[in-house]
Amino acid sequence: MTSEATSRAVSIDPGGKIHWLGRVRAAAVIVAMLVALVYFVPSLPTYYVRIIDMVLIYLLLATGLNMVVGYAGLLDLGFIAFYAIGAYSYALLASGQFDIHLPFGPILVVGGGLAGMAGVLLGIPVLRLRGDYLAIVTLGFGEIIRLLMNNLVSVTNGPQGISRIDQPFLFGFPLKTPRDFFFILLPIAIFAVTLAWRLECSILGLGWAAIREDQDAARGIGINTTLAKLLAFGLSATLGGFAGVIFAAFQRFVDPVSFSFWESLTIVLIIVIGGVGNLVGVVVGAAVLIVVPELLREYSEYRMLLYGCALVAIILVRPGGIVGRHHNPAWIMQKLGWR
Amino acid sequence: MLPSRTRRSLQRIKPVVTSFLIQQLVNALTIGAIYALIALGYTMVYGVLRLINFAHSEMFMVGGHVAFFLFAASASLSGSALGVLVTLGVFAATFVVVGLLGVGIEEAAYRPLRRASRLAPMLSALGVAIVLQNAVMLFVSRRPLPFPAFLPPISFSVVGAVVTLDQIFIVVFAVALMVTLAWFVNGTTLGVKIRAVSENPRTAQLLGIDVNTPIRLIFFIGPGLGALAGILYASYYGIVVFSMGFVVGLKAFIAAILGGIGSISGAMLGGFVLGVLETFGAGLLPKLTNGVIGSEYRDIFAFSVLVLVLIFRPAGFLGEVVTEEGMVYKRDF
Amino acid sequence: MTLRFVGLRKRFGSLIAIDGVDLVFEPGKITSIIGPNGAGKSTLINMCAGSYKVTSGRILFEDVELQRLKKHQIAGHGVARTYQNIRLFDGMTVQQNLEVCLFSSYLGRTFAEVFVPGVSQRFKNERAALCREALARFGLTRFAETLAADLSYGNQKLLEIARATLLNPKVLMLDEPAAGLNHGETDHLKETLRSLVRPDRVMIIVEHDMSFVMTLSDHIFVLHQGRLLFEGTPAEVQANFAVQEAYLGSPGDVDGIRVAARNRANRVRLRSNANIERRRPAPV
Amino acid sequence: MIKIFLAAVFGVTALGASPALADIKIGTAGPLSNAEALFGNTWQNGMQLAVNEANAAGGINGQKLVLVRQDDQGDPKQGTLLAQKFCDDDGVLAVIANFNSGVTIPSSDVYNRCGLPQVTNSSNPKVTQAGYDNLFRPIANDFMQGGAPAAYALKTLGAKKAAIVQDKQAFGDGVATVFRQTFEKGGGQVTSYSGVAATDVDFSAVITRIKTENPDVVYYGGTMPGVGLFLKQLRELGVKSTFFAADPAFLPDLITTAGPANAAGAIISFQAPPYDSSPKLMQFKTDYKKAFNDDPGPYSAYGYNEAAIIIAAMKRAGTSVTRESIVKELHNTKFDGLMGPVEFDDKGELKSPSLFLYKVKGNDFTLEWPKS
Repeated sequence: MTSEATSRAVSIDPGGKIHWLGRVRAAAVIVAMLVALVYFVPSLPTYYVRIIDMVLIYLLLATGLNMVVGYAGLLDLGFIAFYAIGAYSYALLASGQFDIHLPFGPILVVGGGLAGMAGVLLGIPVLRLRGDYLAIVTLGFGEIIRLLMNNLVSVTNGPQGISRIDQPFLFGFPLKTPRDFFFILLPIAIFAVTLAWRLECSILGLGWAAIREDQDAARGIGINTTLAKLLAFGLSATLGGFAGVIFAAFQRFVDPVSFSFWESLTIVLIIVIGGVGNLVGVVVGAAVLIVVPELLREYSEYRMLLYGCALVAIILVRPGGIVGRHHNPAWIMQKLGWR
Repeated sequence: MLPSRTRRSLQRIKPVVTSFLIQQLVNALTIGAIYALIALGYTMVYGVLRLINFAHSEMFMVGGHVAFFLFAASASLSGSALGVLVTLGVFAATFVVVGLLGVGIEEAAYRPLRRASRLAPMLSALGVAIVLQNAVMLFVSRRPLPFPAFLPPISFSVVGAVVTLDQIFIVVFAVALMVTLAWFVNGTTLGVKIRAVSENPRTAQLLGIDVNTPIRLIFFIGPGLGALAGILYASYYGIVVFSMGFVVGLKAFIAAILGGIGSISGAMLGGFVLGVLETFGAGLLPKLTNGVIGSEYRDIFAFSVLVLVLIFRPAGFLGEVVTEEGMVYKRDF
Repeated sequence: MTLRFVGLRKRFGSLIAIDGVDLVFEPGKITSIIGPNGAGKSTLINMCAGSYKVTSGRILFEDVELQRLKKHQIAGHGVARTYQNIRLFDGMTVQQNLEVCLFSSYLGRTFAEVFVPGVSQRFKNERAALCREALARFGLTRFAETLAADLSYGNQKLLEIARATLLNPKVLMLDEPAAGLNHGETDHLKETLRSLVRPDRVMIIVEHDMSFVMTLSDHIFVLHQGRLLFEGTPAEVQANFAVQEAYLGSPGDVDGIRVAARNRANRVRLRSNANIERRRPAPV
Repeated sequence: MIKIFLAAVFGVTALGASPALADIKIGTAGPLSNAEALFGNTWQNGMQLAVNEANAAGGINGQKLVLVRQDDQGDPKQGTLLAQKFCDDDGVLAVIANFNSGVTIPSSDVYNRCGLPQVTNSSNPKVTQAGYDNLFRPIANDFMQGGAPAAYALKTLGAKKAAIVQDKQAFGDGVATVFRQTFEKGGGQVTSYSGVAATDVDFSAVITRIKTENPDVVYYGGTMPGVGLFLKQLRELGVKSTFFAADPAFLPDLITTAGPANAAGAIISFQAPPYDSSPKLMQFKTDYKKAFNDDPGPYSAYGYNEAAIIIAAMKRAGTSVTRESIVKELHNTKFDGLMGPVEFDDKGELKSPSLFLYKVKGNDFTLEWPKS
């Protein structure tokens, strides 16, 4: 639930008087933390950096999905489709597949755009559906996209996947190592989360919340639910697309295996385990869902068994998500003194 | 007036075509019956708890394994005149064992989450599914285990199509089970309680029905049926393997949705329809399109139908019609 | 500026709820619609607000045929309503319940709100200011941060009306505003409603509480079995024999207290049914 | 469960292999917890056997060898993560990874960046495309695997029409494509080329269609249990055509799954000569049974071979056993492996890949081609 989040965000200080001191302090803390992050992470062993990259990619995905599930209350079990669209748009536009070799930057935009469009197009037919019915249809869409990737051999090279994807360059610098990608991913992730937060606090976010709470009443007060829902689908899909493009550039190989129904479930798990509709929760969830399986590496083939137990345990202990509802960005900012 | 050669060749082709179609129909019905049986478990649980029970597919898988060992244990007897009894015994035992497992899981993993958002139990079920699958893989077997056929390998030829005894058995048995279940739910007091709870738990509670009894019952019967489906499936295809659950489960769930989630006859219909769809997609589409649309498009075909049905009739074939408002509950998220 | 229903009909399957009704609602007045249960009062409101499809006939307001519009477009034309069974955004605070009403007027500026620093705070303050008025008028100021679900029944009703007024409607339809309120609350409500009258605002109230209606309304329509039975001032209505027939089955006593009491009882049952119909049961 | 979870998080090294510093680690990543777990597990068992033997023989310069077995779930993402894990661990001097081509291709980038000698079991031709200096493939690629059966079908069986089915996985699709090309190039006619899902168990629809085409041979590109079920249903629906499948089917389970009667006459391609053909293989089979009381999986022999090749290279590297020296030594491998002589060309491909066709007779596989 985003309710209290937004409430704090909108109604701190009715007069709108700004406490400069507090703001400066908060800003200082945040900048300090960022600097620490940027300085500290690259000094870690590459394996950890790679894990962090993965966390950031999944954070992008989860932030996107959270807009649909958490804000607008529309359960989407096929979100991975947009990730796939993003990934394949980089794979096709920057590889030997069709011998097209566009640079990374533009494809990031294109991939995001394509995914966003797909999100809207898939959104239109399901406007009337909600709850589990929506979930199943989106599941269907997700599988259809994956199967198409697997079957349209002439385009996507089918199950063989597309290998030897171009090395991405940004402003002339090659993105090679996980460290390079960390420096790309971090700002993008921060941007995405901030964007999501600003949206959550904006009138659009309120509109989504209203739709989640009572769609009919929402229409009754003049909310164009069609438009609001399509915006949700489109925006979330766009973030998914970004994640996909980066993933493809990162792996330099894409194949349909990476976009299975299971991946969609993982993203849903992230936002639910973190705390649905709460961005802090999304961040925590992404970290947990990516890091825990790595912690269990040492158990070799017992890993998935323990992972399953861990999932059930976490959900039983914190059904509402690890992060409590009101421990949202606004709460953190307040703790930092931003008022 | 066709040239005589063409006519003769047509006459020659005709029986081939019919036998082909009949064969495909038989295939469709068999796989459909199995889907239908599993779909029942999904539909019952969903009908009452509105819970997509991802663990159900693993019940089906566990059922196969349990029966495998029971059959192995009773192998000495099965040859004798007791054979039939032994088989029935194994069926019953498996039903009970897996049923109890289902009840246990509900107690442990779902009941504590009744008050939570509806996503929580769904994902906890997912976790249970992972645990069950890996547990079987690690502690039972990675290898596909050869499952004994408890029926003599008799096969009949119906206008050129091969129909085996176990195919007939599967369809008949499945239908029989479903009829029994329908009778149980509609005709007995326990069944009525179940229906009451699924109609409106609150009201049921007010009427003094202990909600937990029907729910336990459902988590006994659902997995039990899933397990029986597991036996049929295993003996029909001749193997059990730890990884056999997920995909079949997903398809069965889709069948349940197609037929109208929450409706027993719907699950039945949905199962058969999905069976037909798949067979059509894999067997006929390529023939009709001369291989332009290959059999690999089967699932795309099936999923597209699912999507279309849901978009135009969210309630599925037999489910009660749902309004846009009816699709979502206050505590969804 | 008048709202007129022309030959309005509504049928549910075989049941004809509204059977060719022609009504004219004048702005600047409080017009009430009364009638026994099942007379079709709420159905009228639901059709006007676009919740029900109109079977035949037209709803004219400012030369627009409302029945052709989508629900949110109707709201966009300044038609606001409250519901017989309260429909607030339970998970949101009172403040947000009001603020979200400004959706359509701010949606166009979302981009600026999200990307231009400072703007969001400005918009928020603007909206907060608007909400503050409404909060103050309905005496909800101190609940601004409470979840709508946690409000008392009476305050929930007030909040719902406040939400409607925030759309500053040209047509304001209230479905049983006094239902389930105690005396004090009812009087307070009366004052508030009077204060909502504007020369350019059509106010429609559907209510069972006779004393409430009689003391509040300027004009009354009496519906019976989907048809207009009688219209006139409260005095005329009270004097009219047919109305008494329709209501009590026996002439005499029209001070309505007993009537109101009985109907409230009925209504409670009605509402609980309505709840069950409206959304399928929540999971156990 | 919470206990287990905590144990999992904090007691990380409780079960896990965390060797003493002096040990030389060989990393391996394959599918251990998905549908292909059987292959991944038995494959790694094969390596374990080789490592154990080496240790029994005193290890490398007295240093003990440790096989670090990891699970990549056939998922490229995890493959690269594991690759990084191995790269960062200075104790790891060589890896045998990965099992699936789709995982090997992206992970080889990572291994290449840290110069870790990588011996792979993925047969897709694309794997060696990059021409990485540290990547070696001691097995035949799909060209061999899919080509030889096609040639055999055309020449020896004089087949005219073939129906091809594949499970839309990188491997199945790869070999099936090669089979198709070879068969058509050889003048044969492919009556149908159908895709199924790897997870399928019911092939009756496809088979019923194939039946109407009555082909001389049916080729199935895919893995177990699909192959076994397909073969079973193929025979049950009365298709008599000769059946071909690739090495994942070289398992007793094929026969148990399909039933001896149905399996009889099926031709399976496999890269090792019969177990009873050489004492070495017989020894391997018995050792494997002793170690894991189970029959070797289809890839156990490959795994053993791959590990043995690395160990040999380490031995040759003498006193300075480093990633670099191992890569260097792997290049001039002249090794008489479990499955015949091993030499690598400059692309890291096996110089003289061998392939054998086996025919199912009764309950085991008998060599069909090449007739020695």
